[in-house]
Amino acid sequence: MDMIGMAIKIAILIAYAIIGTCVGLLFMGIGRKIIARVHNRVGPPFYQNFIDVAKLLSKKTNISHGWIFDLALLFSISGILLTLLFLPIGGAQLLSMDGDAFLVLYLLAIPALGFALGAGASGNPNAGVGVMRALVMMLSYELPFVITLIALMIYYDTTSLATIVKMQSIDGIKSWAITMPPFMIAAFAADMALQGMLMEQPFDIPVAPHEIASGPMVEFGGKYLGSLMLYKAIALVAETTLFVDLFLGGGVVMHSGVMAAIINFFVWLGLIFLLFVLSILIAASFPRFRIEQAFGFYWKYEAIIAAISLIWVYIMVIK
Amino acid sequence: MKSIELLGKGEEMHGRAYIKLNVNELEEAIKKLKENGFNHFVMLSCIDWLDKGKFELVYHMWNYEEKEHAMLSIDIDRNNAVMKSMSHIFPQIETYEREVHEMYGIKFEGNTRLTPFLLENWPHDPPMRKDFDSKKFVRQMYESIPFIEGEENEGI
Amino acid sequence: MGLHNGDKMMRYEEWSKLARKASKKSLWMVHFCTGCGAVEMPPVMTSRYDAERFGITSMATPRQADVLLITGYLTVKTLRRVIQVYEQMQSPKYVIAFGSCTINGGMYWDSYNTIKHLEKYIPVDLYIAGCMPRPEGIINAFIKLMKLIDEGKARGWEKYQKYYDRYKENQRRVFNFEIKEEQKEEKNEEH
Amino acid sequence: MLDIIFAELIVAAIITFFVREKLAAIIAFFMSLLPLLALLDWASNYGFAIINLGIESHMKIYLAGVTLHLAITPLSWFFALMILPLFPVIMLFSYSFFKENDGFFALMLLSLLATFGILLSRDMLSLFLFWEMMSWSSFLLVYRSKDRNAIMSYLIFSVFAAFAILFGIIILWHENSSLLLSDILNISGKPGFIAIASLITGFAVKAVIMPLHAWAPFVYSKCDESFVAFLAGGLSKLGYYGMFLFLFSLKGVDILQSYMTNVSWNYLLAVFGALSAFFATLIAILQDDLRKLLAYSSIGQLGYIAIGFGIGTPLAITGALFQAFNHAFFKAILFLTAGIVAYRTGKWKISELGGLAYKMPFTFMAALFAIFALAAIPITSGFAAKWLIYEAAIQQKYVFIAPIMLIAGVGAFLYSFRILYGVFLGENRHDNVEEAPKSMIAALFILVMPLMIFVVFPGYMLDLMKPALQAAGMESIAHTKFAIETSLAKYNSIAVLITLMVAMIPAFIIYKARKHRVTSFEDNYLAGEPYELHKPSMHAANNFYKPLKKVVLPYLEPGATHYFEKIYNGIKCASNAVRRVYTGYVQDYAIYVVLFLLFIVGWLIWI
Repeated sequence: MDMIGMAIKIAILIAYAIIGTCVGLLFMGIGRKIIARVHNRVGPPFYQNFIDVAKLLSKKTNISHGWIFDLALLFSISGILLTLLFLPIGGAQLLSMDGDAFLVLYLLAIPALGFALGAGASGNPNAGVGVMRALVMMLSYELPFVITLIALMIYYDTTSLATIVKMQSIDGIKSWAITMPPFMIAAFAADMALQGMLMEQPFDIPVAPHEIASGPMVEFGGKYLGSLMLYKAIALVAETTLFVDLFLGGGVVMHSGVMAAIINFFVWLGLIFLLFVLSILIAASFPRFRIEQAFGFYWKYEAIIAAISLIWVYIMVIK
Repeated sequence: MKSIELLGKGEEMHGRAYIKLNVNELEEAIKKLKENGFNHFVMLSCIDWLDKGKFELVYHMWNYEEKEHAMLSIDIDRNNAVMKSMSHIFPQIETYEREVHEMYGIKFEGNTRLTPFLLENWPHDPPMRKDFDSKKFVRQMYESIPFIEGEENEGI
Repeated sequence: MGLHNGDKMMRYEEWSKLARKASKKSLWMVHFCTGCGAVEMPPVMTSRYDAERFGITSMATPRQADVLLITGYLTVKTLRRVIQVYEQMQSPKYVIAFGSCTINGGMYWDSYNTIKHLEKYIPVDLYIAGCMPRPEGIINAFIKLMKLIDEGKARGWEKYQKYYDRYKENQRRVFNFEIKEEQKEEKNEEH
Repeated sequence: MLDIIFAELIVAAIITFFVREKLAAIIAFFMSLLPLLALLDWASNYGFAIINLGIESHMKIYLAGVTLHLAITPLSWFFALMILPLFPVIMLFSYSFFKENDGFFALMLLSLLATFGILLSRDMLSLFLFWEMMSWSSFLLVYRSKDRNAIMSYLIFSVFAAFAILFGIIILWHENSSLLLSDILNISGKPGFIAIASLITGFAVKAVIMPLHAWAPFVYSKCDESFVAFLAGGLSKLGYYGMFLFLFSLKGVDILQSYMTNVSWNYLLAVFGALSAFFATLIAILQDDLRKLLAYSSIGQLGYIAIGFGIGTPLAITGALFQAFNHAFFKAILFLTAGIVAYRTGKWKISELGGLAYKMPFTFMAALFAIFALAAIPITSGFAAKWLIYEAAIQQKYVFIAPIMLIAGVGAFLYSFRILYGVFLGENRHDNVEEAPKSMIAALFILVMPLMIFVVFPGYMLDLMKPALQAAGMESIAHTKFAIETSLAKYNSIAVLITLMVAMIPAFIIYKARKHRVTSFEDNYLAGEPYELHKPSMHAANNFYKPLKKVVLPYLEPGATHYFEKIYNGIKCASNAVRRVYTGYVQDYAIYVVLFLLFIVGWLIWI
């Protein structure tokens, strides 16, 4: 019996990994389409990114710079899948009982660090500069993000994402964190941080293609670039899901039953799609920040906004 | 024209000052013009007078206040094409001298950077000299390189 | 550089049809902007002609790209960089040469430093004639290239591997501006 | 048995002073294993029966009319377990590190003796004696660096720490007229407060908490790396041992709190720890000297232990002890790696290094593992430690400290990558560099072992510290072999690791599905420029975090070191002024005598 339960669980995990990948690629394609419409273009078909990945993975020559370079491929996909599975997705707990938000934050660093290792191993100066920018950007957006995270944690008195989702779904949409005024402010700050996390337009200087030749991935091609595209697709799903879990109750609107699970799943899908579209629309209409400007933006304005929400929540909790 | 007044010779040519100088007067002339508002060195050009056996070097300078273009022209012997470098007056002259050296084979004494500039590995005569037959060179050089024909059903 | 020593020849037929379909629908190009052709690229990519609807995007580095687009005349010095870029691309890779300068030298046919026939040095899959070709021509060329890929005819990269020594010999000669002795005499007599 | 260990350490120290360096290293290696043997034997006291030699667990030394009480306690056993293994490893490392024997091994053995003594001492006098012995033996080791800044700063701060500790001890003795540690519980009120506060200040110097850290960057960056590995890994933990001993085992917290109730002394310590973690991390990011970077990173990582002690709940203390254990090992690895790099290339500036990973793969792997632990990546034991501290901060609702701590954790990624990229990846600039000697590699991998064991079994680490916590009257937190559970959440190491393994499968399939070709470093995209033509410098390591530097540096400029320099300059000026009095002329001295007499006469008349 235990074996069967285990097998079912593994099957569910695999299913979610595949769903995450497909959804990510699909969203990226739709994102390209949306940007094209904003530019008054026709744009590529929505399934374009599947074709791109298939092409990259079927390239005949793949050029590596040694075994450390290969770590980028191995760690980026495995690390991001790991992160995805530790998040509650649309009410499905997956592995989220075995870890918490801090674990997810640090798990997100595994693929990033693997990627950075590979980029560094190529020896291209553009890659070094790109990774430096990505890391400084990470330092920038993590500050408002962790402040909002802590606000949520002390309010719900837990660090477990599963518990946060559970407590937000007690009363359906009415108990989502974003319905409370302090968390509205926090959600704004966190959404801006999400923009940096997704490396979308105002904050895409780490991969600036015309300036540092797409930065860290300058030497990546073929299966290496394909794996990085997959990583980006899954990361998109994982990061938006993290936001949904924190502020939008993980997309849970109904309890118990197969029907509820299906509805929750689609609500989750809709919510991460909305978040992604929001970020794409911001991306399509803003030019790029320099790294100092982005740092200043996050550490001055965003951090203050996040801190206001944290203090508000702290006062609420103390009372 | 100010430059003609300053140097005491030369003529106006299409709204520019054309001043013919001896080789040994040039350095003084450039310095004098530089002190008197001609602070932009535009370029150094070279003309190959094959029949006269001379290279004409023209130093173009520009005065922003007067909006005046001065051309200081000197002649040097074609068979002994050596000239003193002027790069100590305007540093950018160094680059123009490199180009002229490469294209005409004129040696500039005092310029330490007369390395290949636009052409890599050029083994022949300087290409801009009038006695360099460009068409013949193209025939000998480029057209002699064979096409690479693939077998049937290969390539396009 | 010996870049292609490790690559064994592989028949194109062994490729699955799916891979070919995928690579035809997602042509990423690195445009080597020499000469005047570069100015034709922005209209191709932006709202007016929108090449992205065919899956054509421009990439920043040759490692990521499939198509090398050479937009205009090449001097010997630039050719060296073009070959470096071409060798850094990962096969299957295609070359589209752009404008009459790449075909026969164009208006620089008698220049001492402009190469006349690009295909003597790297395999060219497709030429676009014109001086300069219009954006429609470029998009047309891409569609033609897609067709060639689909039919398995765009195999310049295989040709480059197969006749690597001969290409290298040509490249070496042009880099060193080497005129063979017998050539010199022969041509002189002709005169 | 115990006295034999002490005796053999002294004898070994004397012998190693006179023999050749290789022999000295071998002797020192085997001699330093003996205290470890004693530790393993004592393990049976705490429920881990490994070997049984019957080494007595307490001893008294009669020395010039005083009795020194030595005994093992659960706390000292745990701290010994993290500090003492460093010694044989360092000896092993130093086997081929030194070209001649200039007293390193003898002094290290003396340090070992002193460390062992500090951990065992059960009365104030022996604690102070061994502390001084450790200070002086380590001072002589610092003295070998021949760097004035390092020697002076270490001397001044050590003397300051010793005075602070002595002051505390004297007050306790005066109040209590007993030197036994267990009698401290009797005192309270103002004297108790002053005594505990000054003791903690003294230990904080060795524990490099931020305002008292100024000596560390100088010393860490100028001494032999094999010694610094002990200094950063081991010696700093002795400071935290002292803090734990007085604050928690001997209930110093209550003494502090009972005197001044309106100030939360715990919170103050946590704030200092958080500031250490934050500012040291930011400074570390901007360093170019590898050893200085590691020094500041050390201060930052030790800050987490201070935060843990400051929060003071069993959860936080568990995390702090876990972090202390990890830090001892990974920082030792990193300093030893810096030693290897310097040994092979003779350089410390990161901007001059680069590309060593393919030349010395084993060193790189060890360093990579240490860096993963430092950055708390969840595939090393570093994560569990920091996670526990984070949990504790959230549990206690420390809203000021928690974000600072988390952002310092992110900052650790930045300097980790600086080390990885600047030293090991990127352009290779050293053609004739070989892999490090086998003894050094062995030393590194011995140190990697615990980091790998405790990532799979974080529960075992909690078992190890359980006796120490229980002795301090704290409950051990709920855990199994693999999982740790707090009131807020649960961390299951095996779930992470197994899922990572499984998630590796698709990555591996993609990796294996298509062949790849390994190309040389020269074949790199440089906007089409062939590398051989100009051979440009490809290492983007100079002034690496320039954008960050531009933003952050104005806020970091007036650092603590600046104020210490001001104090130092002030004292120098004052001393100069005093020195002017001694002009060296007889007339001046005569005038002083006359003035003094006039003053006396005037005073008498005035009366």
